[in-house]
Amino acid sequence: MVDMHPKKRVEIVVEAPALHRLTDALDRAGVTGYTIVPALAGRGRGGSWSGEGLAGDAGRMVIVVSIVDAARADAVVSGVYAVLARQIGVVSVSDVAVIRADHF
Amino acid sequence: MVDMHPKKRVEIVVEAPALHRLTDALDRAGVTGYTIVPALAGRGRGGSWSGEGLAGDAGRMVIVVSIVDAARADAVVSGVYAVLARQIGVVSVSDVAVIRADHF
Amino acid sequence: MVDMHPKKRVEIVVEAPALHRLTDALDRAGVTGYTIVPALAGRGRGGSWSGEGLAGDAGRMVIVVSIVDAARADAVVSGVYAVLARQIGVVSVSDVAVIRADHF
Amino acid sequence: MDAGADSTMAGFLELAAQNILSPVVLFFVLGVAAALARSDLSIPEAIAKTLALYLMMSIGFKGGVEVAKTGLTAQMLKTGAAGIVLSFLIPVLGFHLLRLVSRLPAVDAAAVAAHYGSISIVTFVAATEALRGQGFTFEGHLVAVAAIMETPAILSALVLARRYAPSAADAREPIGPLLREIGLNGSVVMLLGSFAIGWITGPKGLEPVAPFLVDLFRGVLCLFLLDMGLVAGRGMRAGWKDLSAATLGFAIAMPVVSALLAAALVPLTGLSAGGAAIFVTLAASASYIAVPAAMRIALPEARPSIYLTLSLGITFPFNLAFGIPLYQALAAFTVR
Amino acid sequence: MDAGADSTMAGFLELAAQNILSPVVLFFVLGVAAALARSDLSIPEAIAKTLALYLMMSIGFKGGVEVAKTGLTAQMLKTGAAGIVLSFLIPVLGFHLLRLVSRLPAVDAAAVAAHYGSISIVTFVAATEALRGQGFTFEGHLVAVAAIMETPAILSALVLARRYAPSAADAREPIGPLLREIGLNGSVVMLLGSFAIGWITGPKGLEPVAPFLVDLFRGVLCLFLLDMGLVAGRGMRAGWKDLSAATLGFAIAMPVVSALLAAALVPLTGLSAGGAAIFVTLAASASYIAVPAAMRIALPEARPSIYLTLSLGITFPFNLAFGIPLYQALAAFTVR
Amino acid sequence: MDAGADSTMAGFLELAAQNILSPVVLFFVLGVAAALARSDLSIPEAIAKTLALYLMMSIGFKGGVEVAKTGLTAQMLKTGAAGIVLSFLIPVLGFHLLRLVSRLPAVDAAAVAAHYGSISIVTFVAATEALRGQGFTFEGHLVAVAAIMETPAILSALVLARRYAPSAADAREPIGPLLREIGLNGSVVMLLGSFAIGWITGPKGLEPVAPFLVDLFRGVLCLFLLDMGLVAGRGMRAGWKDLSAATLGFAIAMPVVSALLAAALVPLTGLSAGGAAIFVTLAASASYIAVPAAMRIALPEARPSIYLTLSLGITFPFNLAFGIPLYQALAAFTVR
Ligand SMILES: Nc1ncnc2c1ncn2[C@@H]1O[C@H](COP(=O)(O)O)[C@@H](O)[C@H]1O
Ligand SMILES: Nc1ncnc2c1ncn2[C@@H]1O[C@H](COP(=O)(O)O)[C@@H](O)[C@H]1O
Ligand SMILES: Nc1ncnc2c1ncn2[C@@H]1O[C@H](COP(=O)(O)O)[C@@H](O)[C@H]1O
Ligand code: NA
Ligand code: NA
Ligand code: NA
Repeated sequence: MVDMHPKKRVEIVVEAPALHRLTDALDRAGVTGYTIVPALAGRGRGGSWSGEGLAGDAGRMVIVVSIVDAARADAVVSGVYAVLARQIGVVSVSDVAVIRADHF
Repeated sequence: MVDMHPKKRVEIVVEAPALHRLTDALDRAGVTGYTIVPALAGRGRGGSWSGEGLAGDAGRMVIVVSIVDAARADAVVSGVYAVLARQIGVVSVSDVAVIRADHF
Repeated sequence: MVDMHPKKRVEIVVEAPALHRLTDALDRAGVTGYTIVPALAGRGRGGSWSGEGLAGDAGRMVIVVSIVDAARADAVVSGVYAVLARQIGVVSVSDVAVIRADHF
Repeated sequence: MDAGADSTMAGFLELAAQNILSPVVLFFVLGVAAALARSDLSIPEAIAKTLALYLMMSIGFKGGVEVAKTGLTAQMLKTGAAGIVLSFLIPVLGFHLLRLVSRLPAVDAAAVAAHYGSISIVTFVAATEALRGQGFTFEGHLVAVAAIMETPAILSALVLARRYAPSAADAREPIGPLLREIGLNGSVVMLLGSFAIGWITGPKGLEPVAPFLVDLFRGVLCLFLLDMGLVAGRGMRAGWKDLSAATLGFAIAMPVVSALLAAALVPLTGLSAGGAAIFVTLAASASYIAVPAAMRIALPEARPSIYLTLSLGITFPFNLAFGIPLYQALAAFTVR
Repeated sequence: MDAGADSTMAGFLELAAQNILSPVVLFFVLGVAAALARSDLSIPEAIAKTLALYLMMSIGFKGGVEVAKTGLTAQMLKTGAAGIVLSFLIPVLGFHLLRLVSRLPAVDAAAVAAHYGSISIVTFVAATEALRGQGFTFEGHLVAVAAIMETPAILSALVLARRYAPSAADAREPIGPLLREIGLNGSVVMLLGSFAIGWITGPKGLEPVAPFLVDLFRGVLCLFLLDMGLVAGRGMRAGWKDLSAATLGFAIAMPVVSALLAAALVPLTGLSAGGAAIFVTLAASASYIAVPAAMRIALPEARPSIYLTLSLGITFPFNLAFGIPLYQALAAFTVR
Repeated sequence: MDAGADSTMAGFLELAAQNILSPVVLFFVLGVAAALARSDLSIPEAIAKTLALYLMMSIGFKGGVEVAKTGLTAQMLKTGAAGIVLSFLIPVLGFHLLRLVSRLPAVDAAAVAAHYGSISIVTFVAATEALRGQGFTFEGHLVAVAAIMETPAILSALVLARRYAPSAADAREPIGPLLREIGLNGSVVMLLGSFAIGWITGPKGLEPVAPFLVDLFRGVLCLFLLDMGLVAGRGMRAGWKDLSAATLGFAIAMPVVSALLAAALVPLTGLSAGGAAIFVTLAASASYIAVPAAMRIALPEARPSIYLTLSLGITFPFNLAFGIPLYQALAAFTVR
């Protein structure tokens, strides 16, 4: 059996033009890594959007997933919140277990 | 510290031609938003598929992620189930915490 | 109300060239299915990467999501670990609930 | 067989050989071979979609320009009517044929039948290329006829399914929005829109865009057929096990039956030899983009592994390699 | 109106008609129509991005080759200076005009104004195509002027926002990195980089790549305008409710005002008739790629549903259909 | 140095200058510069993949058509054999050279060596373009030789790794499936498949697809080299810190050593001056698509930041700018 270690999975849906600001905030908050996933389309309180046909970044969202230490989760969410407060985006946090704890 | 609020994260892998029916069902179930993520390939009981090379929608899956209020989760899953009962797809629900509860 | 059944959601960020080895390991571990999601870019301890402009597989990551029975989760993670021990990648496991338990 | 038939046969064989050794068919073969050998060769989805749109744009525009030259004629309306009749009729025939020879459930049979009533634009295009290679021309409005023939077959199939498989095809799903969805399908809009633009601008409008829409066409077609070969080969590998000898036979017999039916209608349309060959090919072709997607919505119980494998994995290659010269030979008879 | 003006008017109407019935404009219309009818026609994001890059590469390279022929001239510097002045000035004018006629909050007004000060490369390209169709030539360095005019408007708008909407546009966001980000924006780099390469290699370098960069240009432009039509149509459907008659009127009046301003500067630049038409069109065009992305960072409180709908949904189609012939007619006066 | 060598040197310098100022090289430089300046200019992954496939399709097809003209000759087999020998041999040489001059662990050294034994199709293409610009021709079958040279180097490197780094390259990983995977690699299949199709259809088959496969080639190549520049620049920025002066020196010395080795074999192959230049360039080129992916599977402990930076970040630009004219000059000696 492989040993599992509890961590937090932070998932952020963020508008594409603000992506660099967000990853900078993650870097500053000391996360060990993140992965960026494309989004095709969506709907929120601000209406619906679709990336189809867009030649530029405005009007498109991407998703950033970062697995972080529980001890650091608060700081990460605060850092993310500072960026996202003025941007379009959604943040959710869940419990996960990982192998290779030294990785995080 | 940022306040966190418990919500449900509904993740639906659905065949692309049924996507509109699914998002309509989500709309009817009163979700505040959702995000659509592409899938590249996969395998299920019905065999494996890949989106590569496909010019049309048939034979391709997409993923819809929606964060919903716990109180509404049941209704959402029921609404989704009504659509998916006849289509190819997988639904899973997990616990998450979000900032900005007013958003959901 | 739709009946929900507890399962495990295994999420694996893996380097693209090792994808087939990983899905083979999942097949051997007896998972009923998985879905592959593209990743655009990311950062880890090994530095940052981006899929943009890449004509080949090296240097790119993809994400594999598999929902598995709790009873099988250990075996799956072990199987995955055997492949990933030598490759670049991150594995996380979380609790989810699904409809249609017969599916998994 | 008399001497005429003999020379027809010789002519057909030569056509067939020439067709099979064209780059377009060879790239399809390359795709199938690569997929069967499990090569990781693949065309990204975004590219495959765009290649398909490009083909629609090109043939739509060129067809419209042709119509701009000739103006609206009675022939167009007659051909369109004949096309609609075929699109409605072929599924009925196909459904009963399939039920007769195989033990396929009614819902699967209806879905398969829908594919054969509708059309395949790439088969259309391959036929036009084969014709052009021999110096034939064809009526530009056949592009619009192709677009018109996409949808009626779906309606036919739904009626069949509701009658013979009432539990699978219950009336919960209203038919109106479904038809609207299919009619506003991206590729149909691209085809008809480009056709309209070609019609409006005429040859003068085509000139500046010809290097893109005309000159590149055959090369892009090769790439698209490579892609179709890859998808078809992948489908063959996966779908094989769901197929019986009877359904396989159907996938080769049905296009020929449809072709004969279309050939019988050709004299009513007044089409030229080239036009008749295209019209017959349209009838014989089976959809693999629009109808599969429609079936996932309208008849979700029907298995894609059956209809996609038959349409894309058997009928399409058959038409590409043998059907096109055959239909051309057939059409030659009807316009004498 | 005297006879001269009469014939100008007749000429303008003919130009306008010819323009509206060009494939480029018709494909835009097709895109809008498809989006409004909720067709699922769409161009994948990867393709849309690449089409935009291709257009930059092509016009940059061709512009550079032109400059290689003429060498660096004083005219270039003068035109560049005039462009920078306009890009700084137009937002100030636009902002106050918008505040005067509508009740738009200052932050929205500043963001909208930034778009009108900056430029739209596709409008530029459409104008060059219209000109080429009539046998006009234009100065190659206008490509560089277009690139230069992208950014100053953003600076202007930020200054306006900090003054009139201090809470939304606080000084937290340093302006330097933002300008660097915009200046190193992919499309600007592609445009200026290709311009430099064209300048270095000259006509000899263009020759081998001409089938790709020159011959395909108009066809690719059609596809890109179809895409822009789809995006604009989708935006119209969604953004309509946030707009008032006043803002709509602004989206048509403002480009004309900018055009008049630019026309007034033309005599100082020494541009040819064709070049003047392009320069006036640049001033009248509104950004829809670079500035929206910059505004999401610099003025996130400003609503994209307003500035994108005005710029892409109203001003772009207006310029494409009516503006371009109008600006051309206007420019004709200035160079007499 | 005698007069002949002098004029050779002058000729080389002229070639080098001409080469460096070609659009192809300049677009690569633009890409590197944009990446180093942290511009967000980027080519979507789907496009990059398709551009690479297009290049394979084009050179494969054109090579096959050439072979259709000449037929199968003994020269082909001899050149193929020489290529295989080089692909096996160069990694052994490279590995020991690298271990001699640097302190790189054996597993990293083996992985790097594999890249230099294999080949880079874009370097091949750039060399053919440079030759064509000077009116040289080359043997079409070199395309097949290129495909054949991709794989043996990997085998060589694995043997080296199993011998010198047994813990990293244990025998757990069976070598057969790995070689099959590499041999059925999408780009190899596209190259050899298009080669076969070109061979089958001959010049008559090329004609209709020439506007796509031939005329666009150089323009598409520019776009692809821009992309390679962007990726290489990004890699340089990230990989720099893992490199030493010794490994950097290796990345420039090794291609020259390989070129000399290949030049020594040229007389045995009977290649023309153009063909010899291509053959020498192939030997000197280092893989950056197929081998990196294979190494991630076969030798996962080897660091991509080292082999990718050396191959794509140093050797590729060196070959593109200086190597190609150098190898051409070298080849000119061997065929006298
Ligand atoms: N409840 C939600 N679940 C998942 N994604 C959401 C949700 N709400 C918003 N989003 C995503 O975030 C984007 C912006 O949301 P909003 O700011 O509410 O318009 C939406 O278009 C969706 O892509
Ligand atoms: N256990 C699973 N975990 C993740 N994705 C799944 C799972 N089962 C099915 N899927 C996805 O849903 C698609 C259809 O599944 P199925 O209906 O079982 O063939 C598969 O091809 C996968 O993409
Ligand atoms: N903590 C993390 N959260 C999410 N993704 C991660 C994390 N760490 C690494 N990754 C992903 O895995 C890749 C390789 O990680 P590494 O081996 O740490 O360099 C990164 O580039 C990310 O895409
Ligand atoms: Na048919
Ligand atoms: Na402007
Ligand atoms: Na080599």
